[in-house]
Amino acid sequence: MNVMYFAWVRERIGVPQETVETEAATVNDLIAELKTREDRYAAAFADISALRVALDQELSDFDAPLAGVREVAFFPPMTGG
Amino acid sequence: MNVMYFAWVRERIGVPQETVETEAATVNDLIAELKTREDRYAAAFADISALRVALDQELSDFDAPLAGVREVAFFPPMTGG
Amino acid sequence: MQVRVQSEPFDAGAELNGFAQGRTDIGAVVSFTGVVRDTDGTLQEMLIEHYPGMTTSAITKIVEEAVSRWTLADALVIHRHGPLKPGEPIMMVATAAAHRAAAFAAADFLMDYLKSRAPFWKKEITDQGADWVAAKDEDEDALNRW
Amino acid sequence: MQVRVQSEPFDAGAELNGFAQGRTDIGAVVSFTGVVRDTDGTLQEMLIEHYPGMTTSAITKIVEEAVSRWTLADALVIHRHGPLKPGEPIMMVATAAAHRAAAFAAADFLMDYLKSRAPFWKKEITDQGADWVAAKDEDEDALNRW
Repeated sequence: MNVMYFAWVRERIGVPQETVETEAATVNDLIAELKTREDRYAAAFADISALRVALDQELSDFDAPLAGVREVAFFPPMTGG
Repeated sequence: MNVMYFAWVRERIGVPQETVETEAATVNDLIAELKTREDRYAAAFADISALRVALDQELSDFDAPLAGVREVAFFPPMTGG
Repeated sequence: MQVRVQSEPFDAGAELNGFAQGRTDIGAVVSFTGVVRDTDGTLQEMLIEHYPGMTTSAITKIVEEAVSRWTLADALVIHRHGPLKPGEPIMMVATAAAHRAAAFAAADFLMDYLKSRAPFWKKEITDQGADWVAAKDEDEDALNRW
Repeated sequence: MQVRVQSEPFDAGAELNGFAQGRTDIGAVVSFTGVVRDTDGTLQEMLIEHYPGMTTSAITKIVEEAVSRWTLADALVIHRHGPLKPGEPIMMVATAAAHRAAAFAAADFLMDYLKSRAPFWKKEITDQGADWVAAKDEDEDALNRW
């Protein structure tokens, strides 16, 4: 699964994207799994309410299932316009 | 007193402006006086609710006094923009 | 603040680019361009009459009201009179502010007031003849929004 | 309908003049230009990051929603990414409709949705350092208007 990070999430995690091997069923499960791996993930995902997630380039929810998803992206609330 | 007409009011009365000698106290009085003069005035002022009036280039009311006023303009509701 | 009443065409794009140019205290510019519409394809010409002695001062008052209500960095109104062809720009409004809400509201306000309070009258010349455009109740009602 | 995401500058005036040009079924064109603001005079640069795989499709969906809600004759969105200087245009929206209310509402709607739903993130580099611009609650709340 391709996992992408943008803005300060990218800066905290230190890479713009990476391939993650996971059996996580939902986005929340994936986050829990990443947080146990390294401190930088724990720092980036400390406050989920400050984050948004997109599954295959569509805004989604943290309890959404990951079955069939190829690309997960984490980022802060958008500031376009 | 300089009296001006715009749009279809001008077309019905037949002139864009004219000098009117009058002792009318208010706009309503002036209109009543003009209507007795000729049919074209009666036609133009038949329905006051379809008209607007400006006194010295300021939108005004039909019961406004004419004392000191140099220019009266009659026209239909504006259609700018 | 700029108010121009003219019979000559204007270049909306050039006006937009010149408007509030180089200012770094603004974040939002909104423009409105009014165009001669010919929905049925029967319009030959639109004639815009105005009240020269009153037009510029009436528009200026409306713009001053907008500038003070929304603390605009700048505002522009251009309005043409005389004969116009379908597709031609009739008029244009532009507003500049720190934030988008003020720029949008002020432009919307300006259009509502110019529509019903600036001394212009439109006459449409079509295949069938000539008719003065009637003011719409909804345009008068729109003023109650502000 | 046109959506462009680019790092290159754009000419807002030329875009406005080219937009809905020659159409005689429209009476109203509204444009919004977002400009890099530097209220305190301390901004050196604004860096705009985006999500290339998602940006164009996300904007396109927002524009399609606007076109269908207000029966627009045309709509345009241009949004830049990369480094920008104070006073430079960040993005632009234009809408064309028969009447002004639709053109205004659609442009306002587009801005509200682009602000909170298009995958862009702004970072301000000032004399004091670099900071990501935080999303405002009022911008999220603005979506409830529609």
